[in-house]
Amino acid sequence: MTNDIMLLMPLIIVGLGGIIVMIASAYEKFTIEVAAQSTAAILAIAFLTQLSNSISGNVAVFSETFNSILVVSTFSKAAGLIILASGIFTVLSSVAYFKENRFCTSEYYCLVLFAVTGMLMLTMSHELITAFIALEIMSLAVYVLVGYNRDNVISTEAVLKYLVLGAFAGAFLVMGVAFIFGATTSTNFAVIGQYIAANGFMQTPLLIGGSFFVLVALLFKAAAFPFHAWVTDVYDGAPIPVTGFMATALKTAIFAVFANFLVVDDGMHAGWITYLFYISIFTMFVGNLIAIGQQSLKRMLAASGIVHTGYLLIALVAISSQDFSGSVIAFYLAAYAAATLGIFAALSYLSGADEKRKTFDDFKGLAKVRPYSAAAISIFLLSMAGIPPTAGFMGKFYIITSAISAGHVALAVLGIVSSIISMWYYLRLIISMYFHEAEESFSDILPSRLAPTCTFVLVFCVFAISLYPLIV
Amino acid sequence: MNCWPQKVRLLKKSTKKGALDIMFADWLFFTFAVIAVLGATGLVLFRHPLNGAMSFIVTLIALAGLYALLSAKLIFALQLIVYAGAIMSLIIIIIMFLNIQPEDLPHEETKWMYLIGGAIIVMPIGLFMVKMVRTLPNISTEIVGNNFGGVKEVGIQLYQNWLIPFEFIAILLLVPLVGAVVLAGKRGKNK
Amino acid sequence: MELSVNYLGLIPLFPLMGAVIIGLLHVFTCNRTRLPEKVYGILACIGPILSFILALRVWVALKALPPESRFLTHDVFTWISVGEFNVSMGFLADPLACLFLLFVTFIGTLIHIYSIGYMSGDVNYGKFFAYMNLFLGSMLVLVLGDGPLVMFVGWEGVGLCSYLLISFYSEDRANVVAGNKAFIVNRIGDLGFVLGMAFLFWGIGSGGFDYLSLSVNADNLAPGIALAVCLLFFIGATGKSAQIPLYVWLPDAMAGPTPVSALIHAATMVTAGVYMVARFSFLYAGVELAGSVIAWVGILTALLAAIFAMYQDDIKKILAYSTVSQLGYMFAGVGVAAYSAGIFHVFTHAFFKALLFLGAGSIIYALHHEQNIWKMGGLKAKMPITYVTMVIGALALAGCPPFSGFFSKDEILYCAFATGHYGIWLVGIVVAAMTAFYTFRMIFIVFHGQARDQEKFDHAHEPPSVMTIPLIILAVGAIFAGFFNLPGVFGGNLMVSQWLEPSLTEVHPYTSTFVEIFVVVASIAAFAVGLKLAWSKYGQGATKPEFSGFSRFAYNKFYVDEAFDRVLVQPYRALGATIWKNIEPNVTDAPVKGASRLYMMLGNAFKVFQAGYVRVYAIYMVVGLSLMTLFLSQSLN
Amino acid sequence: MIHNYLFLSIILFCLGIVGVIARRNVFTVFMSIELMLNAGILALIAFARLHVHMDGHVLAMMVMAVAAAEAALALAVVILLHKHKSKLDTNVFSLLKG
Amino acid sequence: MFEHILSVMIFLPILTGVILLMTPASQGIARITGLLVSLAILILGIDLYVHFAATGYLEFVEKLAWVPSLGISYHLGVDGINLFVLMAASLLLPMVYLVFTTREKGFYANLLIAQGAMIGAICAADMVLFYIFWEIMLLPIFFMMGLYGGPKRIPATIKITIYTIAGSLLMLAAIVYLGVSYHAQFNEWSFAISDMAKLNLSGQTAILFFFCFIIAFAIKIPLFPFHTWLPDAYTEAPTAATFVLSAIMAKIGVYGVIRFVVPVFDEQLARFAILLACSGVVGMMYCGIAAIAQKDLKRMLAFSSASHMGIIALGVFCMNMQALTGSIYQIVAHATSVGVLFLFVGLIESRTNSRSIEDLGGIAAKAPVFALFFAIALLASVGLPGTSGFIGEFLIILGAIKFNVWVGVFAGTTLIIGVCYMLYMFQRVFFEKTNPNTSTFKDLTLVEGLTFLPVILLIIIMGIYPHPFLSKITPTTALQFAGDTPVVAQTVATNALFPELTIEKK
Repeated sequence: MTNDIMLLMPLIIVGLGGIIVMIASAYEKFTIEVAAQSTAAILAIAFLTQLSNSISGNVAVFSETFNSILVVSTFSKAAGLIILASGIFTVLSSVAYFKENRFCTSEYYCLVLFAVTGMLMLTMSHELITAFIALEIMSLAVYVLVGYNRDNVISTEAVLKYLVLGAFAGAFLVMGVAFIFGATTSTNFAVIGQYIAANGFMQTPLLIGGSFFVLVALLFKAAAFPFHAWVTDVYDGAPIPVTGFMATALKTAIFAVFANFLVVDDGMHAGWITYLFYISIFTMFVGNLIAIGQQSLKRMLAASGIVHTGYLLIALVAISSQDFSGSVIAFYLAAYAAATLGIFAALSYLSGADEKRKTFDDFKGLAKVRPYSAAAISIFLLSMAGIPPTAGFMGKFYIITSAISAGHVALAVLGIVSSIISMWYYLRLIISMYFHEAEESFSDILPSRLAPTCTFVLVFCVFAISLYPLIV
Repeated sequence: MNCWPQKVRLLKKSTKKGALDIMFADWLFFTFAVIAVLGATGLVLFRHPLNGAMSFIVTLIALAGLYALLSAKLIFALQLIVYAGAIMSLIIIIIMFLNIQPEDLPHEETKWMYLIGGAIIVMPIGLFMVKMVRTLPNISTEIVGNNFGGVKEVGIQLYQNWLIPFEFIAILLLVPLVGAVVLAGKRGKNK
Repeated sequence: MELSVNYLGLIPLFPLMGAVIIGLLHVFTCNRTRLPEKVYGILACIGPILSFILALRVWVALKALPPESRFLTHDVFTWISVGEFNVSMGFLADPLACLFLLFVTFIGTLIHIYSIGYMSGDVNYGKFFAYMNLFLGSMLVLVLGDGPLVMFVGWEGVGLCSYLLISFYSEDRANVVAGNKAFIVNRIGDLGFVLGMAFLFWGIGSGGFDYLSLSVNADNLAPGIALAVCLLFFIGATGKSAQIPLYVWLPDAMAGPTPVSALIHAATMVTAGVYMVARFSFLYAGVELAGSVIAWVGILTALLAAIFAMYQDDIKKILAYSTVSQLGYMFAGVGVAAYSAGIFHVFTHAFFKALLFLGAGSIIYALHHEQNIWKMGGLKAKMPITYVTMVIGALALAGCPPFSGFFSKDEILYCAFATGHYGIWLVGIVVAAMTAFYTFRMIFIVFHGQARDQEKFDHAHEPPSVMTIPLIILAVGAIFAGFFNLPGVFGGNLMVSQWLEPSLTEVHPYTSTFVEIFVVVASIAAFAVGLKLAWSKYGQGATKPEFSGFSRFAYNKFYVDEAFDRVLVQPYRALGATIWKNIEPNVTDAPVKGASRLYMMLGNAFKVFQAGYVRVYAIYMVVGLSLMTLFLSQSLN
Repeated sequence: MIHNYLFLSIILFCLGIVGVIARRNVFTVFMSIELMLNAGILALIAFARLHVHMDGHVLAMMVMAVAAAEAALALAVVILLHKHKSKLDTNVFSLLKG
Repeated sequence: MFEHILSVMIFLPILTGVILLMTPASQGIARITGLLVSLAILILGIDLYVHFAATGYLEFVEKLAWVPSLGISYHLGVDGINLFVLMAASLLLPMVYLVFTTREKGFYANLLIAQGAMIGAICAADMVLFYIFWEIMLLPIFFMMGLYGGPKRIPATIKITIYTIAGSLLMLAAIVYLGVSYHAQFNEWSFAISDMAKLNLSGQTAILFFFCFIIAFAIKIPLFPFHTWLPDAYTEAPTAATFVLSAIMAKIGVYGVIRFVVPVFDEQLARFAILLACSGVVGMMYCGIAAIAQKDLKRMLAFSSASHMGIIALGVFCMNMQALTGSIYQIVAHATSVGVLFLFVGLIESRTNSRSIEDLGGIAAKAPVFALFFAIALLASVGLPGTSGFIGEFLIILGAIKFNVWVGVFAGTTLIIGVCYMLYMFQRVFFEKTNPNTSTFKDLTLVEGLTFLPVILLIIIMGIYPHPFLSKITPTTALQFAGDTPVVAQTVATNALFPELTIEKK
């Protein structure tokens, strides 16, 4: 029992931490630096707790205490680790970012903590309405973070779009939950699974419709086609560290619950496989096409995020509900998170005051002036593109392996084709940084230490993750 | 407090056959349903949000009535108090607070086009859901006894089985609190 | 019974070593203080002389063996061994190789000596001898190599040297172009050779790839493959030995120094084709069709070249065409399966043609690199030794009895007649007359009559003895070489043919004495007619005639070079340019370019969909949803 | 009859969708979303009645809480929007595109 | 000779390169370091060659589990197929450091990384490991081209990078497919190359992935019609990169075909070999003919290289021992000859500031040693007997005829096509009269001369006495055709096109 509580400790630490920071931020003495440090500390403690939990290898269903609403599995722990790490790096790069962009208050950090709380809960929740609540905690916090620069109309526009569409998707989720409840009299994954096992999935239309609406909401949050259109605008409008946070932690949480929901029973997975198949194909290619036309780095990364969603959907298509461990998804998410956070960490100290460096051209010749940063960014881009020996490659490799072993050869090949065409926009930044002469001296970049440290730690992660053997 | 459902229950008790009972419930249902739909249509159609909000309140109240018909006593109350009461008054206050002039409102010349187009697009979704619902057994909705949907019973459910989500709703409510302060509240210069 | 000896490999090695040593000396000293020419001269002659001595030893050794087992072999090392394909770097001396060995080293040595004088004063003296030694070495590999593949090494090696020596005066573009032409045309032939080998290997399989094994296994070849191999080998031969249609390089090859023309482009290298056909007599003997093709190609080449030779201005070109023509005879000979006759003609031809070339070289040397016969005249007074030796050579070439050329040519014509190839014989007789005509046309114009260019005439003089002595030696050879193979009608016993018998698969044709005499008379008559015509036209001195009609056509060599240029060279270049300018960017690369362009276009087009209106994004969602529900409704039942 | 409740829920839900995609007024859009949530709640209650299972009521309560939270944040955003442009038109906010 | 010789050969250069990149070393130090490391590799390479026992199987094996759940391991080894590619990669690089003395630090560092990655790709006995190194080796080339290339370098860089990555990603799919098929057939995971030969692949999917492999390698080789990146890339890349690309990387493409396609996809290869062989032959002729139209020396050599690669690839597709052995042999021969030629062109460019054939002339008179070396390399490249180029080319033609008469006949035309442009180039650059550009042309310095001398000697030795080299290859190639596989039957059948020549013993 104490062990079981230990498993929930990260969630509790972060949740309580959020409340403490929230209260503390009412005090003048609680400056943003202190807030950042304490937030990072809270996240770090939670991370270490989670790590020790992961090492101990315990899992718990909490059937007595929480009516099986929360389930801690290896997958949820891995996802939690990624989320917590993303949180730490986001906080650290925020420090550098807010030296140049002065609109921060200490509430920023408590919102980060709340968002992480929601995400952690999302990874563990095995019940639809809990998932909905966790999703809303996370989403509401992130909405605020996106619009944090409230003097900037762009930022406000981003939050408007995100909020309207997010709530819209949330409404579908509610409807879906209602239908599933109508079909099975429960919203618990385990019960739904048993119901499907007993009655079949395709034989229960209400379940089809309900799970359809639930999937729609999840696909929306994961930015899959045709629910992807908000991504570029929202990522573009959000502050850089928040963008990084959304791209990594949020996606991790969503995919965690997505996978958990899909594998409640074979019938569920089998029922949606065709749709997910086509959605993942469209997601990859639409993402690529959006990315190719972008001039702004953030928008490009947002669009590439859509493409990565496509790859993750491949993994979802290929998972098997019998012995689901989610390792492929977790690995890919970790690899993707390391690279994405790295780029956003680098951007947060490179982009300058008011994010004045946004486009590819703004980074021309960076390698001549700041070779290490440029090298780090290149490594992150290569990881995203899936070039070995980076983590991105291994992630992609595992995804393709799982797709082919599940018999989805066409999907694997199309994924490959998509990553071929995605090469262009990743290389484009490298080419800008390395092969063009500098047009400016990048002299205004503050010698902040935290964000570059983050960047290089993440470079290390990119390689370390790739060498870490996957345990299926 | 919740006299209305009691009345229905009384009605049910008073007749042996229950035909009138059901007819009366149906009649109530259709009344509420029509009101709800009209209110919702008003929400979608009214140009000024204030009108829309008022019309939406009508819908919410009608829905509350329907919840009562479905033996959900607690929800019936909550709908009136929380939804129609708190949330909608907040919305209306904000609408008034912003002091919206007609010229601030968007000029939606193509509104009808979008409405009709929207209706066409939505049609398959609606039909799909209808098709789903039709597969259910169409039971009668007579009032369930045993305090079904009563405060105590729902409360026990809530604290026994739904503790975790319930607790986290606390955090959920904190977030917009902080958010509203951050976004719309006064902000001192950077600390 | 073959005998394994260990000195055969040394024969080509000596000149090759010489080439390396001289070449390195030259390369490292040419831009600094030059070594004296004597050093090069002596170094250059050591190799050929040593090889000649060893060749004599080989001959002696072979003589000592009984005729049916006259083989000496020397396997130096395993060369290529891949699966069933096993070739060793082996050498084989049999009577045929020995004959070639002797005259190649002998004439090679003489020409090296001659070159010491001829090349004196040249900047690239050392380079010249390095190439010459390299050539000789390669030629010896060609001759001695045991198996087609080793032969091919020498075959290509002599081709390379030929190229290097033709473009020896490399500052002049025309020379280099001539060199390129020689190499490329030879390569076309080599393609035939290589393919022939490949076919042979395909057909024979694991049976071994030296001559002995091949001749044993030749019977196993499917007839189709045997024919293909024969014809492909012959294509190789047409390249190296300048037969139709690949003869075009040889006249241009005269751009090289004259000793080169004598050694490579008259005496030795160009006869390699004949040698090859004779070497593979065990194959050709079984494929009559191939023989006929060879014979007819040969005799037609002889005719064509003779026609050209009658109209040339350039002394070396006349000799070059005469070489082509004589090579044609040789092929006619081997084509009618008279291998020994063909080989014998190679042997005698080596003497008299080397002699003629060296004589021409002396003249050119004396006249300061003047090669146009219409600028010469009356030189017999100034250059008596050259005159006498050249006339001897001319008589031999023209087939005047009892000079060497008469016997060898007569043997070929006789064999053609005796085997029933009357057409070949007839053409041969005509060509014989034409040979006599153009040979003496040249002699008369150059040596007789008046001097046409007085200034050059005044400076002309007999060259130094280092050049004249080889002339004399060769002249002696040109006179007497024919007696080695006197046919029965002259009381001989076909000594060379008998010597060659173990190496060749041939049956000497037997006819009545009457036929023999008839053929001899016809040959002599042809010679007489040719000589008479030449004397009547040019004997008393003549001026350069104006050409018109056929003669103009012939003077321009039937425009064959131009035709080749139009039909092959220009289209090839145009094709190259087209590929580079048009096909590559517009066809091959088009899918790639098109794909990337389409990709960019789509990318830009897609920006439109990101309209920026939140409502539009919601519409996307709903449209997507409603489409999906449409599909889902289908599955709901 | 229970179907009728569900049909009503569906109608309201669809009306909500139409409201979101057809209207540009921010308030209307948000309220349309609320309408959709209400349709969901109605469905939940109806299913609870169908199965005579009170979890539906709990779920409905929670959805209400979420709706309230969302509404609060939405109103904050609306105020922010109004501060920037004094307009309630969603189409005004289309600086980010492409 | 020690246990981890291959690992050292892989990671010594890579780590040195990375360290050089990370530290602010001067270009002089970088060059010396690079030179020393490459010499160390050279010594190790020779040591390895000497101790190579030609058993036919993998030697110097290192195996370490990496991802046990998928059977991926860090698995290295050398056999007769990759020995010579390995030699090319380990022996030729010191030349670059000696010839190009004044380049930036990154230039040398990238070269080191490229070398390590190439050796890794060559030695890898695990498919995933192979793929990783295969991709890594492109990166230094990408940076070298983009940073130090010619004026039009960026489009060329993008083209080669995306083109090759496209190919290799397809290969990744195919590799995964093999691993998965292995799992399906033997119920255990493995990505070891040697295990794949046991697979029994058939059906449409196998054909699809067969072509994935083929396209990946075809792009790298490059095989017609996937060669279009090559002229630009070879021309715009700095000469050292061109050297690496043409001399070694292209060979790794061929090596890949031999390693992956021949043993694994035997059925599919037998079916499509004729198509691929035609592609090789057409490419050889097409590029060879296009070369004649080039004015830029480097571009001409680029086409020449592509042309020869067509022949080498053909040798692989002929599916018999002669052709395969010839291909492997020709890999080294071509690496030495064309590699050296590219370096020579680099020298010419640095001395005359021009690569245009029009601007040059008469160099032979000014620089006889240089001309001699150039000529030897050139002759090797046109396949003159006595040079290394002949042996391989001849064996390939030999095998090609066995495979299919017409393919063999057209393959033979390489003898002609090669000399046409090469002689033309030699004429215009080395012969004829000197001009102001070349009148002060300096001959090779002592260092340069000594740098090239071993390679030139190697060209000649390999031409005259190839047996010791061939005998290292043949045990492995013999194993490839050991069983009476359906492949052999099929290849003979292609010759049925030529009925009158079909072998029938009398």
